[in-house]
Amino acid sequence: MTIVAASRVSPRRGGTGVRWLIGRLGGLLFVLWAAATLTFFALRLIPGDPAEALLGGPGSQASDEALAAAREEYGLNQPLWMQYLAQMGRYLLLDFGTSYSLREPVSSVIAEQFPGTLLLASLALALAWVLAITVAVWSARSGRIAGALGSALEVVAVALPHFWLATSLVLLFSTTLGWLPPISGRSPSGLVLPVITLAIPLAGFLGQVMRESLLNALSSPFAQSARTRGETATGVIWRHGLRHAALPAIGLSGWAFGTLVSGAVVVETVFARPGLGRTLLSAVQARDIPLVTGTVLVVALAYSLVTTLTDVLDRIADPRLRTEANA
Amino acid sequence: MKRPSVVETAPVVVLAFFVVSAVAPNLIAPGDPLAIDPLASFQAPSAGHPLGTDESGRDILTRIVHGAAPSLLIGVLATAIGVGLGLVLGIVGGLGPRWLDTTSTRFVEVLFAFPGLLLALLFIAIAGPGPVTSTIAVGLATAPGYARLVRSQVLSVRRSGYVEAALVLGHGWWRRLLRHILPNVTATLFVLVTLGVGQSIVWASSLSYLGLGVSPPAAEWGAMLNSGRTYVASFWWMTFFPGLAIVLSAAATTLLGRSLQSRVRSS
Amino acid sequence: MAIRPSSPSRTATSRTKTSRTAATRAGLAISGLTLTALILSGCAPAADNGGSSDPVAGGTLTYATGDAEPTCLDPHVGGNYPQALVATQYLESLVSLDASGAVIPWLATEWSEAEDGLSWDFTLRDNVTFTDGEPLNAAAVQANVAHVQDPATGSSTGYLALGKVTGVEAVSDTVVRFTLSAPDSALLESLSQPWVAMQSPAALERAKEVNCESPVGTGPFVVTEWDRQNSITLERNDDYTSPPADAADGDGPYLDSIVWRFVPDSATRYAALASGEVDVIDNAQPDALVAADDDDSLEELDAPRPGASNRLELNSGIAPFNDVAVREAFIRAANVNDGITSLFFGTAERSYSALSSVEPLGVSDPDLFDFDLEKSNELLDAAGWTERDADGYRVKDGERLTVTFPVSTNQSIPAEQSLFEQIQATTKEAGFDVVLEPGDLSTWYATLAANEYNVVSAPYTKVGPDVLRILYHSDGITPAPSGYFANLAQVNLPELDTLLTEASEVSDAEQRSQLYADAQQIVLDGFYILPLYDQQNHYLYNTAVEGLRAMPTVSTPTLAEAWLDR
Amino acid sequence: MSVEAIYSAARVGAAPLVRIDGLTVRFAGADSPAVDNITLTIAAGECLALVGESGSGKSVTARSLVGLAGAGAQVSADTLEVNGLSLLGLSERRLERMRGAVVGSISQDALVSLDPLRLIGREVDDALRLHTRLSPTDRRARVLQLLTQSGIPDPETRVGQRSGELSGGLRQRVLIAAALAAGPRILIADEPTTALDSQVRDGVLRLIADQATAGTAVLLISHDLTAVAAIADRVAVMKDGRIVEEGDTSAVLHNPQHPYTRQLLAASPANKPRHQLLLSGPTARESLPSTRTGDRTASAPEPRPALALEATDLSVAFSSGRDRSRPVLQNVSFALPVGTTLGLVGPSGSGKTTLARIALGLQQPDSGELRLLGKPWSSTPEKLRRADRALIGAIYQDPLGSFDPRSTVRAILADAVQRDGASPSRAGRTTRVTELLDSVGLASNIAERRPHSLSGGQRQRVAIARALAAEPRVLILDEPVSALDVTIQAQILDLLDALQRDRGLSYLFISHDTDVIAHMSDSVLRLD
Repeated sequence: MTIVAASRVSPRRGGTGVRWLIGRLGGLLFVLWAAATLTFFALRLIPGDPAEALLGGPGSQASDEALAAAREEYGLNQPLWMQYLAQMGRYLLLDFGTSYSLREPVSSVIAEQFPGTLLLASLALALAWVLAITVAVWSARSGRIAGALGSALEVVAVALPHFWLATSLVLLFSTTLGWLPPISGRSPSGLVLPVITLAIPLAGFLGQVMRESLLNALSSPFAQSARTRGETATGVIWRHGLRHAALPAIGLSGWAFGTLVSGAVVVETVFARPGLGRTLLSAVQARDIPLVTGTVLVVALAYSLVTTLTDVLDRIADPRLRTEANA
Repeated sequence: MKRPSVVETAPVVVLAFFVVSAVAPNLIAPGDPLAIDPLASFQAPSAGHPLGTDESGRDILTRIVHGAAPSLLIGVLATAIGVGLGLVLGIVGGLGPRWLDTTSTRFVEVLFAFPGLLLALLFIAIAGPGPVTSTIAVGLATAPGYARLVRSQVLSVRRSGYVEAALVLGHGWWRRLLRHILPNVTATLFVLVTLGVGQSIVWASSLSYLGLGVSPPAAEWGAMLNSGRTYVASFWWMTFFPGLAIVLSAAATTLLGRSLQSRVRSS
Repeated sequence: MAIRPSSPSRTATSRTKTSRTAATRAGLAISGLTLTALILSGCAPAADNGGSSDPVAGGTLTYATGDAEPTCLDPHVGGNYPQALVATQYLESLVSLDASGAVIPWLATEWSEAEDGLSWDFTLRDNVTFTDGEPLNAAAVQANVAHVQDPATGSSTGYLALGKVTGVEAVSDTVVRFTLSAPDSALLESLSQPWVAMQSPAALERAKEVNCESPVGTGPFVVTEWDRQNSITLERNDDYTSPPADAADGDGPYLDSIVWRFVPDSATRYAALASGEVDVIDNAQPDALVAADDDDSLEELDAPRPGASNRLELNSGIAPFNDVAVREAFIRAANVNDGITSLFFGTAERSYSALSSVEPLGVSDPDLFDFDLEKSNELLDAAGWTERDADGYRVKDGERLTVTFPVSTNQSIPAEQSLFEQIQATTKEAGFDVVLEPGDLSTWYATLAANEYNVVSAPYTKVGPDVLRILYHSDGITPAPSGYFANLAQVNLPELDTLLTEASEVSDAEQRSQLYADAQQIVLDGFYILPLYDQQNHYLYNTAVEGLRAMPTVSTPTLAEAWLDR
Repeated sequence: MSVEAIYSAARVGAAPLVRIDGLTVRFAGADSPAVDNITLTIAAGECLALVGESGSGKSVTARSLVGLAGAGAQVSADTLEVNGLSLLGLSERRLERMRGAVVGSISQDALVSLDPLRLIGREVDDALRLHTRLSPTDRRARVLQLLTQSGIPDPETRVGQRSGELSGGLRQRVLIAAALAAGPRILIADEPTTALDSQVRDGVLRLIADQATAGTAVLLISHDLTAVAAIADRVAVMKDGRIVEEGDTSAVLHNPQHPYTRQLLAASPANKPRHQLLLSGPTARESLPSTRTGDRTASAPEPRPALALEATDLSVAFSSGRDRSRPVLQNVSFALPVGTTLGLVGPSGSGKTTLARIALGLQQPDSGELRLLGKPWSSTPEKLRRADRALIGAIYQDPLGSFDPRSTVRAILADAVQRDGASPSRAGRTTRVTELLDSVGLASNIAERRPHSLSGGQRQRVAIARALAAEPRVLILDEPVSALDVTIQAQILDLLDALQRDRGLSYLFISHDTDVIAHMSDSVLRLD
């Protein structure tokens, strides 16, 4: 029997965190640029005079002077590529034009309305996490029937339309019980119902993901192995299960943030709460194109930043993403 | 095959009800969903009107039953649009040459930058509101998700042992595509679609609720909610039951999708 | 002729003779998102709750409005009803109207018209200062008129109200003279409107955006903060000295502040009122009014917007409604009464007139609007619409009897939209295919401008029967520079034109009344319109709110005398 | 009972530390008990090996000893004692106090039994935290000490790492350290060496043997009799939940009484010369192909090239996956003469699979060349290569994954038979499928079943049948028996050997198991 030996050199692996991050940010910039480009060309698809569209469509009865001003402002009489470059330039400066329905620069409308929505979305995300963890842990602890119940709850929660949930909550907590104000405004107590409305469907979604990975983690050999070392069932959930359950949920939180902002469209309207969602809805209804595109692009920007952030968090929370790429 | 559990049968029963409603509404509620009776308006649920009547005295049960077709159809059509686009992008990405994959993946990423209903709202702002645009809008909004899933599915099937085995056996590209890749992608896609229809129904009804989709007096659940919302404090049944129909159908399709998924997985 | 406020003008005389309500020309107003001009309400203010307790100063009142959020708080700019609603709290006009419709002093104490009617002198109230310390004087009035008439301001309603004003000069510090291009007996009513209210000339000097955010007036409250999409905060003007002549005695304003919230969702608005979160709501919906009836802690203030009634206009300019028989058939086939009864819960009364029920010259003819399906069918058969297609719609020459009905969701409240749906359902029996096209204002305007409608509800209102001239004179078919045209029924009858022009110029009351009656009869007999009910304007408020009343001018609520009993 | 009390009970000494009498474990819904009335004792300092194939109940027995028999398990016994403490009716709380403190466990899957998200130090510290009152500083020192004792180099660094950064052998050593942390008197090692390379395996076994020497009672569970022979004092052989034979290791190994024990011993490829059938007797006959029919062997032999595969300086810089930094193969050369087997061994990640993929034409080497039967192969474009693909076939470790999940066995084989261009008639295909099944010792009635309803051995036979369908001359066998129990493994190895002799096939045989390689190969290529 002959033995042939072959050798293999194994230098240090390259791809460091910094390089990854630079790549990720590069991707982010690309996506933003492409989103803006897409929006630019989508707007050119609107039939009719783009100047008129910018001023609210054919029903706006825009005066000739206003149309001329809009053409001037957006360079609509210039060649397309010039318009495109000029538009991109303005976007770079966060200049999205002027909302004709609010008669305010779009950027200042957004600056005014975004913080409220951000607060709403963040609180809803936090609450959704708490609810999802609670249900996941509870149903993991309490056996099959609880598991089925938890699962059913999650499915129903996901299927709850925001508007229906919102009006039902108002009916229950404001009209019938009188505990919470039906309109939100900027008061802390007014935040309760909108936050709950946004959090419940999301909690259902996160809960599904968390419970599945929690159960996977709990039935995995390492959990079994911890049990043989004397770890209690609860201890296994807290020390092992939850981390694993949290991982996919962290990854999904960026996405969740996006759905929360679009959920805010409904919730802010129902609860008369100022915010970007409500701005967006009225802008869509009024076909206030500068305001719609500005809002959508800013949300896209924020959303992309948040997903990048969750990717970073994911890498921090899950060492496998950093080290096991080559296993 | 194990005996179906309650969790598996309940959604089938619910969906069967809605599908019958959609296909043959007159079997369940033989009335005209648009027939008005102004003097019998705002009636609470009773024997005559099990789910009450709305502001024009229309029977809500009849409307929900007759509303199943448009409501579900919008969800299904939107999903079909989303899946169709997703299939094209996903298959192009999963099977095409590398540059095409990169391009389509990037494109999907860009669409992904508009989360949730944002893409739909942008589309409606451009194309104007209405049932057709809202259906397309929801389809567009769901497409990137499907594209991503289809692509990963195509890739995993393409890299699977059996496709490789076919290659090793000397089978050509088309044969591998038609015999192995597409059928297996379709099988799992069916599950994805079932899971997605529920979300599309909710989204489409949200758009109707916001007045951007189907408009009253059409018997569509979101539109019914839209016209009932004014009266929510006084006449809860006008919003409660259409909402319940949305929740039930969405939850049922999701549950069905999940049990299909677990069956596919376990076999 | 110098006229003291106590001695009514000729027009005013005829008015007092004919009715408790004022009926005179007034400016053109854009109400909500509607063109409206208003006269005072026929209803007494509902604030007199026994009046046993004395007003208490202090507290914050929260007002929730369902009207759109203004884009500018200076009602000179644009000029719509939402602006008027809030501006009533911080701006004041030269004159006002009392409950009987008579012109009474406000910032001007007296006025006189020149013999030729081409100039008016106003004497201003002494010692009135704007809340920025600027004095109210002739120069200030000059500056205000100049501001309204400056194209850069973008005034629409105020601009039209001052249409005949060619110049303003300061006779003295307290006397200001308006010169006119032609006599204008509606000038006083025009000046009573919030859209030409007086603002600090120094404030007007500021950039438009700034003045839009914090207009400065002489009113009982001061705008201190505008949190967009949420609320406007108003604080008491401690130096307030200038209530209108009909104000209750007392040393108001009593409220420390007002929070003016924007709550567009009607159900939420009512829920907020019922839960005590807000104190006053406007645009109360019928079901809320009924619910409030059973709620001891809520009161209603009904101040119907005067002028024309809410009615459907049948476009006689294009087929199928260019045929009077088809118009009649449509009107006969529409069962409106049952819908109004059920949808409005008795809060609105059926109208059979082109004019609001508070208009003394309104002509009602219920017989013309009887629901009569049989007659409708006969008419259509006779008109050649004899066949029916598979869906039960009538067909003529392969053409379905389709009626396009654009509905502005901004202008029609849900109950009204439901009523339209019921009209759609009932006229279907006769074979009409009514296509409801709900849309936002922009789409709605576009459909009208393109003449692609057969039926439309456009609650255009103008004080007095002169509204008929705007609505049914053939001049109104030609679009105004803005693109809008008021004669949406496209009535084009020379004899009607003659009647309406004559009526607007004649000064004899009897004759005028007869002319308007004849004109209305022509419109009604021609089945151009289907009247529904008066323009609804209901407020609900917590019983803790005392002293709330609607201004007799444009029916906006004023909180100048309001106080909180809690 | 407190931990101290348990310890003092242990010190009484003489009695066996583990006493099992009449242990029966049933699972809800199962027809027969998983463990059926077994009796065992293990004394201090003794190592008992519990041997059997999968499903024999050995793992359930082990888990019963720590009260973790599993969900739905009904455990009954006359005696079930560890360290003098009866587990019967013990509360969950007291069981938790016992686990890790009295009984330490090393679980089966070394690679996945450490939480990938937790630091190694914490995993080892668990038992200390739960069962001792040491201060954090003391615990840290103890963890380092334990890691050192378990033969882990540079423990200071390791405590701050996670399992992903450790090799399989190190992971198993960490698990041993974690199991021993609280100083248990009893150690259960359940298949501690599965998935480990052979060199690593020996080290781990030695470490476990050391524990017995130090006075711990060790229960070692394995499917491979010979593998445990080196360290076990006694051996108990389990089959279908019962102990069929028990005795001193040398007695059982050299003088097996029970036929099953004999079969197990025979099935092990260790130290079996090349071409020796592992199994004999009626079972073996049945599972081997019947004598070949047909005319293919009779056809005139073509002038055959001497080398089935010939690799010259194959190099692959990067794997096709995500990692772009590590060369996978560097200047690998080998030759596989026709009709022989080249064994390919090496630790995981050493490029065995990449080499197999190059041989199958699924991947291109960055440099160097691989020739198939004397003709260029790796450098040929796919279009031209397709014609010759029939010459080379493959069998994988996971046959299930290589079958289209929608297909029946018949469809799988028919698909393989039906070659592009020339597809035989329907009847011809049916005959050929039966023929193929027969050639791998499968009955034709299996054709209508789906692969997932087959046993592991049957699946592998179907995979072999499919590979044979194209009449290949070379087969790439990538861990073909790794997932199989010893007996089944022996059957497959025998089958492969028979096929090779019968058809003159050339094998590139990849395995991590040196015994299998030694038994099957004519020459061995070792990748590092």
